[in-house]
Amino acid sequence: MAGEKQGTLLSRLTTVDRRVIYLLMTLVVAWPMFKLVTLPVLISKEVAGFDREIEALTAGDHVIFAFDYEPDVMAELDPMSRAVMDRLFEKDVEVVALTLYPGGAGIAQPVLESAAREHNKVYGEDYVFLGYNPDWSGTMLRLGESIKATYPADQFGRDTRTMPILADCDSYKDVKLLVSICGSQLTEYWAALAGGRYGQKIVSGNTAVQAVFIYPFYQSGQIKGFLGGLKGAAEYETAIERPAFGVRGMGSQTMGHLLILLFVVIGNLGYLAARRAGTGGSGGVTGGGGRA
Amino acid sequence: MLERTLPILLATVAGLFMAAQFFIPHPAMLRIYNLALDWKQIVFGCTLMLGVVSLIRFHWRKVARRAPGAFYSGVALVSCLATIGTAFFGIETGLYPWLYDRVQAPMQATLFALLAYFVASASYRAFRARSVHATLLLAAGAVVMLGRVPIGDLIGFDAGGERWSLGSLASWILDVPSLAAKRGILIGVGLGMISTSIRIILGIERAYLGQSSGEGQGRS
Amino acid sequence: MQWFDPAKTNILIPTLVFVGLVVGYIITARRGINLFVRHIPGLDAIDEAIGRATEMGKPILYSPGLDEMDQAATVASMNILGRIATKAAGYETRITVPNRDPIVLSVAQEVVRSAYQQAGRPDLYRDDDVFYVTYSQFGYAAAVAGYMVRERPAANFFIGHFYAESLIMAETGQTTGAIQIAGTDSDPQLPFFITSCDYTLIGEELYAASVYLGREPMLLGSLKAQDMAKLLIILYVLGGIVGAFFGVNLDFWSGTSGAGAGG
Amino acid sequence: MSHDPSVWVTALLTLAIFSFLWRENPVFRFAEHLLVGVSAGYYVVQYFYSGIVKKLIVPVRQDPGTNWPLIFGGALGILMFARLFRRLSWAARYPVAFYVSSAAGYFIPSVLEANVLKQIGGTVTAPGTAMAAGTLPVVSSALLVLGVIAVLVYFFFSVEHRGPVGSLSRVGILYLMVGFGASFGYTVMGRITLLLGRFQFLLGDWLGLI
Repeated sequence: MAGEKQGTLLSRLTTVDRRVIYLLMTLVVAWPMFKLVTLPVLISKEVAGFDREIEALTAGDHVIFAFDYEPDVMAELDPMSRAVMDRLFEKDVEVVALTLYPGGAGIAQPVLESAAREHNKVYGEDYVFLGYNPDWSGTMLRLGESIKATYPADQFGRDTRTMPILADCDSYKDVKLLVSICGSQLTEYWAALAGGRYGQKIVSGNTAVQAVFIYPFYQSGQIKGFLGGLKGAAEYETAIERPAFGVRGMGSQTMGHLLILLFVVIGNLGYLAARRAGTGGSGGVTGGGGRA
Repeated sequence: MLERTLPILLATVAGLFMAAQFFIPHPAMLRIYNLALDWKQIVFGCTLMLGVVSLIRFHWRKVARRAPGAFYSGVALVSCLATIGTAFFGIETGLYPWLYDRVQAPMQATLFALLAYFVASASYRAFRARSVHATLLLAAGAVVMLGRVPIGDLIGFDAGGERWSLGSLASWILDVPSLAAKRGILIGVGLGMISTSIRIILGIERAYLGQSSGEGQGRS
Repeated sequence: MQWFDPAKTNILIPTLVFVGLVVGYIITARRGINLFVRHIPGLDAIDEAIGRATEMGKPILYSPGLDEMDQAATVASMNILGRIATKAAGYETRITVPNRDPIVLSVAQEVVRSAYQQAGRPDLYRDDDVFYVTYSQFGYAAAVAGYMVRERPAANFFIGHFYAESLIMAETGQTTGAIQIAGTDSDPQLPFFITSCDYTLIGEELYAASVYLGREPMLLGSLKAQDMAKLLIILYVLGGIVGAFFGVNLDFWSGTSGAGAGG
Repeated sequence: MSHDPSVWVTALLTLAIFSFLWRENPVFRFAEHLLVGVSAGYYVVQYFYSGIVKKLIVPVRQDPGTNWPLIFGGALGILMFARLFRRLSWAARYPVAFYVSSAAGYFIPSVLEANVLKQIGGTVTAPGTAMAAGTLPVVSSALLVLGVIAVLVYFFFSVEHRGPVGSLSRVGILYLMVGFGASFGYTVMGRITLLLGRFQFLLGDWLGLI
């Protein structure tokens, strides 16, 4: 009897309506946003590597800052862009910003303008926004030969040949570091085309989905450091002692993860109970290999 | 001749030149290489525009033929032409950037925020430890999920001067087994991409020359 | 030395080796010489799923993914669709194929029609079983999920390149109790398919299954060349480690070309 | 509660997209098609402005003497539009052949270096560098090398997976599953952050509750 009741209880649990799950998800993720609970954030070695490369820059060095993402992953990558841009301007590094996505222009402008206002930087001297250029692989290679030929004009049509910031900087040879904040595989191609072919040193900030593929590039030294997902942003914000959206988001992030794990556990308990009670659910297909 | 063999010949010449140029730092080759890259960016700009033009034509046909969903195609058509119109008043300030900041960006971000809900309901109703493999996957996923948030570092103990926690276990998973698996996949993908490139240059791979409808792709 | 950059020798030689492998194996395959490709367990799972759908007298759903015809995963998907449609026609089981791309739609219709002819049942083929849904990523997933709940197919196949919305289809299929087989090279979607489907062809396995079925010389030759390259890589890695013990430094050969090493 | 009409426009459109959670409905479909239209319009302007104006018109006008050859690139680009007319669509094969094959050309050496050679280099040197760091790193580096080899064997199709090759392949699939587990964990993390971002807007900028 007990097995029977336990079976029905759990099987009833797994047939709960989708919208109840959505409501639970909303409440659990939103709740921590109301009460600021900041948890200590330990810094991993890949973020320390990223921080080391940024701190090694000195005033007057040139950096290429690539906004390689679109609004769909803005929530994950904007915190990184803002933190790194702040730090670069604070160190009086000259920022050559660009994007390889058509939607990247609308993302880069607010980040650049708010950081420039805060550190009163002059457009054309301290920073420039070259904007979008079609054909990302061709752009990565062309920048190795001449930045001004790749971008005859900046995002707003101003002639790049007369810009002071680009007077002494026209290819990867003159660029100390390339920062790719990216939501796709473009970081890997920066490492292949700019890093491998032209020897450009690269660090990157990646969405969590993409970060898993950056570990091999970090271990082999092709990428000198990277930030992975919102946790990476939180770690970097902690490293430069400027907690912002990354650190504040950790509470909700934690609750969200716990809820998902709870769902997986309950879902599987229901599944096991149903299987033991012989209702079987969808029949499994036996055998090894990629069998799941 | 003009329709079939000449494009393939152009492909072979362009491909062989670019592959050879990597190894030959001759200034004459470099000038052609730079020009080819500039041409390529202009051509790619046109290809991307073609994608949008065929999208507009696709919706125009649905409206013209009163096909089902014609109203929604009309919405897409009108908003597309209106956005293009606003660009004539400047793309740095005004309505054009406003449409991006206030309409496109938030909706695109929300469309993908939906995925958090789909993952939640799938975690509850679909992700089953149906085999040893799926169980291993879910276990590793759980450790990484807990390890990559601050509480992951709290759950653990200190021994031999080191911190042994869910956080350090998650980092180890990402640094060793996951890295080895993704490296194996990277090598396989790399070899596959190179052999496809070789077939394109030799003119025996022609699928790309066929019709591509230019509908564009989704986000992974 | 303007005609060759010596620092890149360590890339030139592996490039020439691999080009030689690819060209060599494609020529061999074109001459019809039988090149061995191992058995792909995934194909047995596909046959079992078709058998199960036939027992239950329910239709089969086959989604060829969201990419266009020039993508490798979509080409592989068409090969596998051909085999599934031939088997389904033999068992007189209905197969429905929702599409997101108009070009893939026309190819899929052609593949299914010739599969029915091959099985000797041209009369069973219905053009509107292979239909166009929408170009919208989420619209497609929602429409396919709706079809699953209404028609309750006994077997769902997700074979091709998928994006973030594949979760909606795999979850709905799982809740309707259908047996599900997935095959994709899109890495972000593989974890979700593995945990919500009964069998998953992972990345290159999908291409190998297509080559195993289609035996198309160009793809068969490439697959064999890539296999040989993997063998060389494994031997090189083992040799490199053993060599490192005895102080043999292989750094020059492992791609740290002059330009790339510093940076 | 914000009084800025722009914030209200964004908030309503955000809720229209979230309505998909209840079920697929006309409001969602309207918002989705509005998004498709606005983004198509926004993108085509960026493509034209950066592909034609900045890469063709500006450089030719800046320095016609040296940049005139770019005009041939423009001509090749115009050929792409031949694809809109069924009879002429063969002409579009020239620009497509040019940009696909030239990319294939420069990808071969660079992808070989970055995806294959450097990855092998990192694997071969791992045990050496781990030697100095103590026992756990040495064990880890051995597991790393074993993993790379086992995964390559799993994707090896020229030999039946029986005997030693079979067992190595079964080790490979275990590594792959841990790798997919890590992807699963990180993907969930990413999705939740995206939701967090929308709540930040709705609860903060719009309703002013946080």
